[in-house]
Amino acid sequence: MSDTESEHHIVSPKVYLTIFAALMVCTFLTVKAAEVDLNAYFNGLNIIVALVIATFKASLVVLFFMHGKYSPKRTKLVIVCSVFWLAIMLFMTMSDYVTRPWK
Amino acid sequence: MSTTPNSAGGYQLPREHYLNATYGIRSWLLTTDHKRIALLYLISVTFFFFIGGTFASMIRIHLLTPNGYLVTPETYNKLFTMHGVAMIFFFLIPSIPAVLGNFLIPLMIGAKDLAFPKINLLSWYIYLVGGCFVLYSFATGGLDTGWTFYTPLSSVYSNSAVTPAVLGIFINGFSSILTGLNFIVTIHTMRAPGMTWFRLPLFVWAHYATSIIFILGTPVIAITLLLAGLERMLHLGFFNPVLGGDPILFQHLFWFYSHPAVYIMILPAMGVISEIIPTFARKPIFGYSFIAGSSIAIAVIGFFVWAHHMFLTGESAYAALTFSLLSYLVAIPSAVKTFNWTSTLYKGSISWETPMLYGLGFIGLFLIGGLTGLFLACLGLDIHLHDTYFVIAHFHYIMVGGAVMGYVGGLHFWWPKITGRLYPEGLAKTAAVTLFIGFNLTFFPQFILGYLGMPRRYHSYPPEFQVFNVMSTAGASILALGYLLPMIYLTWSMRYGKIAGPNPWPATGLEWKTDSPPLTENFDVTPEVNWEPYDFDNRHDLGLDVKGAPSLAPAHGDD
Amino acid sequence: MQSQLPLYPEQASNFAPSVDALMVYITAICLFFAVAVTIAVVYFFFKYKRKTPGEIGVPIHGDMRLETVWLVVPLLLALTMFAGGAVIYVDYRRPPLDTLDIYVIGKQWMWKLQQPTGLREINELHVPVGRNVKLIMASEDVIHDFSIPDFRVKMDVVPGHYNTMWFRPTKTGRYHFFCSQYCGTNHALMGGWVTVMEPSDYSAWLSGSSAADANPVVAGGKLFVEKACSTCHLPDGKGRAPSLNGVYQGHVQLADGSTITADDAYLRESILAPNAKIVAGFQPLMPTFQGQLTEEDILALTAYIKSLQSQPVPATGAGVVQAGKK
Amino acid sequence: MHRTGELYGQFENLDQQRESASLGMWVFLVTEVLFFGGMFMTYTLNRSQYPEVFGEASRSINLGLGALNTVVLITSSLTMAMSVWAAQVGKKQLVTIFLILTLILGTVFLGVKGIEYHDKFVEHHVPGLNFSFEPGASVATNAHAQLFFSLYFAMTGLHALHMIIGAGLLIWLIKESFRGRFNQEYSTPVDLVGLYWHFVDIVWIFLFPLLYLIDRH
Repeated sequence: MSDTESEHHIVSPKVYLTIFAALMVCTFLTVKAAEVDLNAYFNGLNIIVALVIATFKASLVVLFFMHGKYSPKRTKLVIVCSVFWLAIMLFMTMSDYVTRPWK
Repeated sequence: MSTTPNSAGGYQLPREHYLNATYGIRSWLLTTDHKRIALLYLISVTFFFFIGGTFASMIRIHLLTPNGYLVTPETYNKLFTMHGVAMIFFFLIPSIPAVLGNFLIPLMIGAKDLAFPKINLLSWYIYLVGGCFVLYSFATGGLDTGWTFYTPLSSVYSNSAVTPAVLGIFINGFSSILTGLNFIVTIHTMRAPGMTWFRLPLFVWAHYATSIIFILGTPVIAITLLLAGLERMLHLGFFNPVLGGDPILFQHLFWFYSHPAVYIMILPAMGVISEIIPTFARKPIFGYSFIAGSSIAIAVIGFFVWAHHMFLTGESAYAALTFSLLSYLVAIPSAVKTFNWTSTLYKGSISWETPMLYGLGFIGLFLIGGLTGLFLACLGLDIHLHDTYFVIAHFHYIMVGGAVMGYVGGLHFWWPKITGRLYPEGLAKTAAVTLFIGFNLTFFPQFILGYLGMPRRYHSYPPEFQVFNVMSTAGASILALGYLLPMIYLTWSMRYGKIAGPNPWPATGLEWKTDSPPLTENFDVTPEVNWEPYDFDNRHDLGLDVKGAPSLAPAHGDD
Repeated sequence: MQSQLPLYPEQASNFAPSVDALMVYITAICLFFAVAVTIAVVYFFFKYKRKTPGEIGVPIHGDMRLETVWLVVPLLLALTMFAGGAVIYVDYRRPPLDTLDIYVIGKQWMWKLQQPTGLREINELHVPVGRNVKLIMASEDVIHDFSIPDFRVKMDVVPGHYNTMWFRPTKTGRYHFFCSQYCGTNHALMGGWVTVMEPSDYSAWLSGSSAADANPVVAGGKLFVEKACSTCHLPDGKGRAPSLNGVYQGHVQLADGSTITADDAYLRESILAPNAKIVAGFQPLMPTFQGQLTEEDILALTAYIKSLQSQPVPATGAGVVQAGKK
Repeated sequence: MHRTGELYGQFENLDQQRESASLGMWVFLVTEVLFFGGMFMTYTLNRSQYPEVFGEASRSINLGLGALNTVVLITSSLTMAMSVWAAQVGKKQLVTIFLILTLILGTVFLGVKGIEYHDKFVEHHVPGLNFSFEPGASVATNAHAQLFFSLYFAMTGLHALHMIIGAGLLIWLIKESFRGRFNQEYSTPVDLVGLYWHFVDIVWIFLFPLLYLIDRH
């Protein structure tokens, strides 16, 4: 019936506080990075940096606050699916717009 | 099991079952029993089928003559729009999953109920609320945007009651989402001991695949229609080019759900057929894992093909090439299923009972529907065929010839389980044949009309198209008769039909191991599964001529 | 005309024979499978009809070889269909350069068409036989679709975008065209006729109607001055904006390093959203003209810019990359 | 189905019930990802078409308040996680305290959001009401800025709606927690609301850079 381990994993408050600190640092970094004109080095770098930091923060929340790291495989698959399908929607739709000027 | 043959060789209804467990209107409206909720859905989807069917008949009568005398252009546009909205969102999408799926999935996997019975009831109420919004839209001004709600026609230019309709479909989306969620969790966590993934009936696999689409697709249509509704109410510009938005983006988001939605309609029907064929051929299904796998493949690949609805919108030619190629890939799993069903018949012991006639009809019609999809996925041909009656014929072969045939066939197959009684076999066979003939006469001429270039959604047409339109209308009247017949005799049989007994066919699934109709808790004790699916050869309990079985009188009546 | 019950429309353009041939090819394959499966099903139904009530079938669980065959064979056949369709489609989406350009504007519920000479027609289109014709299409309101079944062509007409389609009529006559994308109440009435004429008849027909002042190039030239485009886009390339001489169908170097072909869609975008694609070496100074020009104005301006195609391109300050200079 | 203690009748045992509930919540969050995804798609396309105007419009919203809200929301995620921990180790009083803290932080977030919305209203930046971006802006700039603010309000509004629903769930949890319902054996409702609350946090983690930060320099 049950094809997963169902025991509760307890994450210690220390881990939570560390993750919280990391999230705060990232928030500070992303605000600071936005005030620098990174686009001068490479067009679009500001957006890339902002989104990379956001993705990193989101991953921390999923893995530790939401116990994604300690979850059964099935839950991990569910998480991967949500990201994958969001990516399908974004990339395949944008592929239409990006390739329109191509001849 | 409390059902035993009486002295006359017939059966009696079990003393206690889900239908007589409690009485009164409250016991139905507040029930959390998946079987009762399935019946609530049965009644409500039939209601919407009636509404959609009425609109369809008016459309066909109107199109008898090139200049249509029955209704005005405005009314005609409302008729086909409301036909589409009622049929797709409120009949086809919930039909098999919410009626048969709801009733059968817990029974088939040996569970007492779905994982979240209250959420199941909530889905039905959400469906009703969404339905009320849409009916309100129909009643106050109607809806004339086409079921596709293309912007900016729907968000700016239409004068009809678009907002309530859009909200209704938005709300109804959550009903689908919750049903899908319930199925996925139930199939994962509620299986009886011994019911491994590869012992699941193919009906359950098909619903698992369908639920994937419910979960991943429906939220997108919900938000898209919400944005279109906001655009209309507050004059925003998400999809309105005058305000900087992009109408093609709406189509991308719309079809991201609405193409997979076609698989929401057909996958459960494929599941029904995968149950009917082995049962009435009395042999294991050919290529079980291929049929199961192809359901999942269809659900997944189905998400990569949506822009084939947009080849001529000015979308990038590169995107068009990609989406066309991927569309051909999604055809392969359907082909695999068809070949496997056909092979299952080989060296079977085939009975010509009604559900099998629907199975046969389904194969034929789905074959035509699926194969004509190959024409539309073809970029060069789509330039000519896009938005013509060829498209109409193609998707009616899939949705009506496929999904509705599967639904009606499934209702017949499981009717004895649902009501405990058999329907009149002779009438049922007549209805099945009538439906098949009526359907083909209605929709086959539309393929030719489409190739001749008759565009869809036309309230009047050049006179050279009339011959085929007359044929189509004639077929529609036969089709209507074919639908009325089962509605009448199935209702009749609920009271007067012959008592069926627990396993009239007999079939191998777990749902046939309990009473007909089943107990509220489905099984007296949690069953344990130690047999492979559709394995007649090793099932000594069915009373068939199995090697090494004690010689028994046939347990399934007197045919 | 064809017999009482035609099965396909007339073949009146360059696309019709190849589309029909592809249709026959795919129909043949589908018919083969449909007939094969139907025969098998019906044969099994009779052959293996149940004989005794307790009879069961022979337990056969599957066959890997068969599964492989019917996975691979349909896949290969499907790929040939894809290829056949792709060839036609790519040809269709890339109009040749030597076209007769017709401007088409769709609005609820009529088609406004304009010949290169400026002659306007409503729900009627006259074209010479044997000449490549390109339709450049815009919509004033909702999405429409210009469809000519006898030519086997159609294309959506989308507000806010230019879509183009092309064909070469191969047979004189009158052919229906339709609006194929549902566009509201009188969608079904939004159609008309294409008249395909001998080239000499076509010229006679054109000269028979005087419409010099409506010539889009002339009208566009006027707008070019009125809207003060001419104050920056100097022909000699010494203005604040690139010279437009020779820009149409030329390669434009953009500020972000990429190169783009200046087609109708690019010209339109540069008028409405000038800062979307800035030409290399220029500042994003140009205001947008969205909301200030009608679709017809934009078509006229585009026609005017296209008329500069053959003008000499200045050595500096040109929008277009000169051949051999790079 | 009858309920025995915390076990609902359709389940065989508490483990199965907990697994089902947790899987159900995760699957629900997948639908939420795709739900917000539709808006992110609309945002992405429109931003790629009108980068300047989107940048200009983005600079008109208050970065300080946005950053403050980010901090508030992440802190509330921490307190939520802590209440799950407290339930797991059976410290019943701590559960209640952390839940109340989470609720307070959530309310602060909504309050700050309200201030932002009020500012936008005063500046005539609310589409559909009295929109005018900047005096002298061209028709097109105005339209494209309106597009930005439409998306701003739609996305943050939907996010705020999720916060309000989350706050309602928290109030219910606090009520149940006062009765001492959550302990080592049974903390499923706290776990599930926790998952939901963290998800809402994640949405904001993406909304913050996309709406407030891009084109600040």
